[in-house]
Formats: sequence, structure tokens, C-alpha cells
Amino acid sequence: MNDENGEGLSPIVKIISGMIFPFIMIFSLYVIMHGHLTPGGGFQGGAIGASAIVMLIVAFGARHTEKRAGEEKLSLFESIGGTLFVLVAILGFIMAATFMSNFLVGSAIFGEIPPFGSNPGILNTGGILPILNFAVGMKVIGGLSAVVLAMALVSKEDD
Amino acid sequence: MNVDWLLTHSPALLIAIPLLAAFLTPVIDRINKKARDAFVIIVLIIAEIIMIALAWDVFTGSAHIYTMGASSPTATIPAQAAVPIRIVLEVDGMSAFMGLISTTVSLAAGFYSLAFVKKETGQGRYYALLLLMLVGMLGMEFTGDIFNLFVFLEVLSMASAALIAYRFYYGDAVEGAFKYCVVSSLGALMVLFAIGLLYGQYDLLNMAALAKVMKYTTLDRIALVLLIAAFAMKCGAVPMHMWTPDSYTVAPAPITAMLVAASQASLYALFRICFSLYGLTLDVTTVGIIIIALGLLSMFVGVTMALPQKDIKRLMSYHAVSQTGYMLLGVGVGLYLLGKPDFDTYGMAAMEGGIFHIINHALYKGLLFLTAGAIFYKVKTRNLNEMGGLAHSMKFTTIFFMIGALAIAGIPPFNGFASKLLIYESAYHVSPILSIIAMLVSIITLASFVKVFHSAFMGPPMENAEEGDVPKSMIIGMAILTVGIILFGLFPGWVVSNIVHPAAQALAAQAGYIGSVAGGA
Amino acid sequence: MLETTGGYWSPIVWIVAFIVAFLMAYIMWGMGEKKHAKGEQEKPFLSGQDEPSKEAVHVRAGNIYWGFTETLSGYYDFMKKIHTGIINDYVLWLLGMAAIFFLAIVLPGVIM
Amino acid sequence: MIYNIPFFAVIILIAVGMYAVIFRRNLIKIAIGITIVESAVNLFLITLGYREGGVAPIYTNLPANVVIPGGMVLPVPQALTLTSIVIGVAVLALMLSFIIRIYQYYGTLDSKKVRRLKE
Repeated sequence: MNDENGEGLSPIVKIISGMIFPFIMIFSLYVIMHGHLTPGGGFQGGAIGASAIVMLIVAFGARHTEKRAGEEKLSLFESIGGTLFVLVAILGFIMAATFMSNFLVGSAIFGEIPPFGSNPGILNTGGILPILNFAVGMKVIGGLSAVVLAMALVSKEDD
Repeated sequence: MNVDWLLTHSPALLIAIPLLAAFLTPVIDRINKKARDAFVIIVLIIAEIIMIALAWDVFTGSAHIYTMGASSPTATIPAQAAVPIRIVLEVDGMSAFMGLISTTVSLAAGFYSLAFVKKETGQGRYYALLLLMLVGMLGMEFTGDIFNLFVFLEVLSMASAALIAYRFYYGDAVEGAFKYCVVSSLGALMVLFAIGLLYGQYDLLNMAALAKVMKYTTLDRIALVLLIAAFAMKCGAVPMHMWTPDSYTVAPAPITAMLVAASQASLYALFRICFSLYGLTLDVTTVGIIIIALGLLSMFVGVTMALPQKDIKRLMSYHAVSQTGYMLLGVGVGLYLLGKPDFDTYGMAAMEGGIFHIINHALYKGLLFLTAGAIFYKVKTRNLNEMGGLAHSMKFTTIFFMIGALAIAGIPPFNGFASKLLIYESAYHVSPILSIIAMLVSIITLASFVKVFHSAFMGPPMENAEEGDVPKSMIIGMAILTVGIILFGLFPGWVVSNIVHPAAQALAAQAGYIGSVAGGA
Repeated sequence: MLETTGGYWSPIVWIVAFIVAFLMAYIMWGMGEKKHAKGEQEKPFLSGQDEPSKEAVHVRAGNIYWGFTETLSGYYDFMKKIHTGIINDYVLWLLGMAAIFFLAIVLPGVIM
Repeated sequence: MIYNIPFFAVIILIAVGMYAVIFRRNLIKIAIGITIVESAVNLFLITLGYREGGVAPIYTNLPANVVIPGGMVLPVPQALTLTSIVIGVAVLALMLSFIIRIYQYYGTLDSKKVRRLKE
């Protein structure tokens, strides 16, 4: 069952979860990027991404995961997400009138104004919303997986 | 970047800058520890300066309105809608007053923390959470949107709970944090349920717009019950105060000082709900009596429980409960008299007393908790039985403690006396019993601080005590609050007419609150 | 100068009065006997016993208000009983108070 | 009448959650109780915005020739619920980490024994 490190599940689980991991991450990114068009968004996509990392923790064990994607790194990722969110919000002061103004409307980046009526979902819309979704997604991936990793490491301290 | 621009955007900046700093602090922490300390202090000083400028503008002019994401900060009602739907920040006299308290206490706690937590691990997160607490407090005090109130309440609760458990290796710190976490999350869920009730009836989340259409139906009454119970619990009113001593005792001293300001933010929310959201539609006599009763119970039970305590911070925590009673009494008398002919004289004086007491309490109780932390820093125990003779080595701390203790007991000429005088006189008009109990509580307060002073500072010096006083940054933190106490004690007339009266006026005048956001009342 | 409904409170006047009173007391004190120089005071007379050391007579915190708590022991026993320290009870107090507020605020509206 | 059933579910869930918080002595069960109460409040918010026959509010604009009999459900309570869920995750994570630490230091999860701080 256990490998030489004394933790983690069987090799079958390890290999399969290693194979699935990038696909879950891509799905997470998809949910985050379509947050302004479909149900979902930063938190939901981030939770999916964090669940991928949690899967690694379950399959490979907390100590192994700590070596590859340590709690420090995940927290840094989280901080960058949070900083990006507030910075975009603060840019609203400078580029437009108020805090959190949607200053990107009409510009080339996510600035397209969708046509009247039903449409298949145009990705290049929403102004600052996709960027905020992305920031929230980063924050949730980092934060949620760091929480689970920390808990797993702390409960390992006993044995 | 001129002054007008800064003042216009200051409500949002005051929330955005500490929030950005909270996210940046862990990053800077990885680069350089000294830079992180400097960064946190600079951010706190900037917040203090902006807050003073904003408060001055609000006290001398009118309330500041800030609409997030609108085409202009004062465009509260969008072109296509009839009611405010965006997130609105509304900084009137009371909000600015509370904001001043929060930023000042945070600044003192920030300076104090530099030395106090120097030997701990995870300081990057400590400062990040400290800044998040500031964000939560300022957000609760500035927001004009009832759902945002809930969000910032939770931000504040979670940051506080994590910080209470900061020294988790003591074991009981985690216990205190868990208790705090359970009761505050249940309280917040009560608030959320009440928000749901209000939203279901009126389709509104903006407090001013809600107040405009408030009918005080049965559902509104249920929402009021839930809101009063939750916020009274969060500000530590007896008999829902049990979490207060538990969590205040085990938190690091600067965080305890912050927690005092945090529970006052909940007190603010309670007053804001009663005065601005419901106003005269509610049954002021019943609700006023409830708040007065909570105040009396808090004062009496808090102080009598404080007297036999052996743990210095637990003793002070019970005093925090007791002093909250004074604020509830003062403002409760104001609410009781609201709309009655006596309001302009006695009611206003009572509210001024209660609100003045909020800032006094934040200053001296913050100072006392910081001195308790200084004692703990030196002798590594909180048990009063094991202390003695600290005045021989800790001269500054002794002086600070004496000033704080005299102020909390209401000894002239310190600031506690002025606010208590206002409360005594106006509460006497409602019922002499109220004043008598308030004075009795004041006497027992003095008695229990005499006990602390005697057992910690007097007597022969301890054998194993280190020489010298605490580090400089801790003294700076305490000095900031001491200067506040002395200034407020020497010029109470100026403070009341220029700072406290606008705040009380902002609470009492509901029409002004509604008019500035939702258009004519 | 703080105007209250019943009068006024001015810390400056209070401090001036305090200083005046202090000076008067100091002058009166200075008019007393100057027989004893510092260091020549006699030791207190304790029925012929030696004076115990300062360490031995320092009253510790737990004993200072023993009389007060002993007199009110009924009240304090009750208070100790309700301050259980159990988280379930804290929540029960919160709900109980909410129920009392409910009776006081909602019920009158329903009855009328 | 059938659309009032969620409100009864809300009441039952709150009762169940509160029962767990007040009468269960295991700290983890207390945390579960709080989560149940939170789900109840979330359900309450979602139910407030529900419309019979309504569709999900994700159109930018409704086309002129399309008529939806029930209109759209109200999106604001959904946004509120989402925020509340996010907060709930943070609360739950924090409480569980406290419980892990309490178990390490006290060696028990019984709330009647986790009372070093009292009186």
C-alpha cells in the first residue's frame, strides 16, 4: 500500500491522479475564465483547482506535496491574487471616476459590448470582471489548498 | 493628487489601502522582515492621517457619500433605477468618529506589536490579519449597505479569531478562539437571516433606502430581535458576555486592544440599526428599556465579576464588559427619550455621554491591556498572585497604568470623568436608580484597580524580574493612547462640541441619514 | 469647559484648585515638628516582636478583597455557577436572550 | 402552498443545527451544527429569490421575440448566498483547525472538558 516514504496511496492511484491533475486544472481555468458568462466564476473555479491539489495531497501524502507545492508557495500565490484584485479596484480611481469602476468597457481588453439579444457567450466582454474573477480564482486556489495542506501537516505531527 | 481628490475618495481609500497592504504584507515578509515592519507602520500612519482629514471634513461639513463603481462618487441612484443598488459607503459624524477610534487603536497596537511579537513565528500573517481587522472595523463603520455590514462583520470576526489563537502553543488560546469563533459565526448567521427577512419584504439592501420605507411589520420586528441579539452579543453585553473574558485573556495584548475597538464596531452597528435603520418607527420605549437593562446588567455583573479575578487580563476583560454597560446605558437613555420632548436636553446629553465614553474607553482600556501585556512580557505570567514590586523596574509602564486606572475609574481630571458625568446627570433624569448603580460600579472599578496596582506594582521587587523597562516601540504604543487620554481629559468641552456632538447628532437625525443617500425623506 | 445639563465641568479649574489645595497642605505639613531627620526614625513597636520583612507582609492579590467576596458569597456562588466555560451554554444564553427580546418586541405587535 | 415548503425546511434545518450546537458535546459536531444552520440560512436566501417557472438570470438582454412565462429568478439573493457560502468555507476551515489544535493540547473533544477558561 505505502511506498518507501510511508505515506500516500498505491501507485495506481498516484499515476492516475497525476494524469488527471492537468485536466482538472484546465477545467478550473475554464470555469474561472467564463465566470462573467456562465454560472461559476472565481470562487467556483478556484475551488475546483484547489480540489485538484487536495487530490494530490490525498494520493501522494501531505509531506510529498509540501515539497512540490509548499504552503509558503501557495500562500504567496494567494497573496498575489489578493493584491491583483485590490490593484484592479484601485485602478478604478485613476482610470475612471470611482473605486471599482469598470474602466475597461470599450477598450480592447475584455471591452467588447455584447450585442442585444441572446448570444453564444462572447468571451471578450465584461470589462474588469474577468480580471477580478481571475484574481479571486488565484486567491481561492492558493488559500483553500494551503488550508487543507496545513491541516494535513498538523494532523501528521501526532504520529 | 490634490487634497480634494483625496477627501472625495478617502472612504474607499481607507478600506482599499489596508486591504492591499494586508495582501502585500506576506509577500514583503518573504523579502525582508525589517521592510515589512516599516511597511505596516507606514500604512497604519497613512490610514490615521487620511482618517483625521476625512473626520475633520465630516465634522465641519456634511456626510461623505461614496458609491462604488459609479460614474461619480455621489451618484447613489443609477439612471435606470429608482433605489440605490450599488454598494454605498456613507461616512457621517458617527462613522467618522468610530473610524478615528479604530485607526488610532490600530496604530498603537501596530507600534506595540513590533516588539511584542518579535520572537514569534509567522509574523507576516500576524500583520496581515491585523490590517484585515482594521479593514473589517472601518468597513463596518463606513458601509451604508446592510449586506456589506454582514460581510465586514465576518471579515472582522475571522481575522480576530485567527489572531486570538496566534500563540496557539498555550493551548487555552485556541480554546478562547474557538469559543469566539462559534458564538460570532452564529451571531453573524442571525444577522444574515435578518437581512434576508428585510430583503424579502422591501427588495432593498441599502440602509438609508430601507429606513425610508420601513413599516415596522411583524417580520421587521423579528429582524430587529435577531439584529439586537447578535450585535449585543458581539459587543459583550451581559448575559451574552461569557466569550469576552475568554478571548480577551488569551489574545496577545495588542490584539486585545484591537478587540476592544472591534467590539465597539459592533456597538456602533447596534446603534446604527436602532437609530438609523428603524428610527422612530420602532417602539422606542421598549427597545430603549431593553438596551438600558442590558447596560445596567453589564455594568454591575461585569464589575463584580472583575473584583475577585486573579488573572490580570481576565480582570480587565470583565471591566471591558462593565464599561460597555455605560455606553449602552447612555445611548439607551437617548433611545428611550427619542421623539419625546426631553430629547433635546437630557436625551442628547445622555447620547453625548455614551458616545464620548466609547472613545474614552477605547483609549484607556486599550492602554490598560497594553500595560498588562508589558507586564506579561516582563514576568511571563498573568497571575496577580505571582507578581509584585514591578514599579521598581518598570517606571514608564507604572505611570501609564496609573493614568489608565484613574481614567477608567472616573477620577478627575482624566477623560473617564467627563463622560461618566454626562451619563450620571442625564440618566438621573430618567430614573435616579440608574445613576446610583452607575456610580456604585465606578467605585468598585476603582477598588479593583487599586487591587491590581497594589499586587502588581507595589511591594518588594520580584526576585527573578529582569531589570529595565519594556522595549521602546511598546512604550511608543502606550504613549500614543496616553496622550489621547490626557488631551481628552483636559479639553472635554472642545471634544464634546466638535467631535462627539456631530456624532450624536448624526445618530439622532435619521432624516439626514436617509436624505443623503436616498434623496428627500 | 464642558457644559452639562446641570452645570459645567472644567478640568483646568479643577487642576488649579488641586494645586492650591496641595500647596496649602504642603505648607501646613512643613509647619510641623522637624525633630526627626531622615534615617533616624525609630522602628515600629510590635509588642516587642521583630518587624517582619516586607516580603512576609505583602498581601497577595487573591486575599485583598476576601471580606467583600465572603460577604457576598451567595451572589458569587451563583455567578460562578452560570460562568461555566462550556461553549454550549454560551450559545444557550444567546438564544435565551433572543427569546426574551422576541417576547418583549414581537409579541406586543402580534397581540395588538 | 408547495412553494412554502422550502421555508419549513429552513425552520427544520435551523432547529436541527441549533440542537447540535446546544446539546452535542463533541466539538466537531458543534462545527457541523453551525454548518447546518448556515445551509439553512442560505436556503432561506435562495428561496426568497425564487420565481415559479423562472429561468436562470444569465442573459445579457432578453431577445424581443422570446417570452419566458415566469421571467427570471432574482439574481441578488444568489449573489448574497454565494458570498455567504464563501464566508462559510472560511469559518469552517478556521473552526476545524482550532479543533485539531484543541485535540492536540487537551487530548479530548468533549466541550465539558475544554473549559480551562471559566468563571
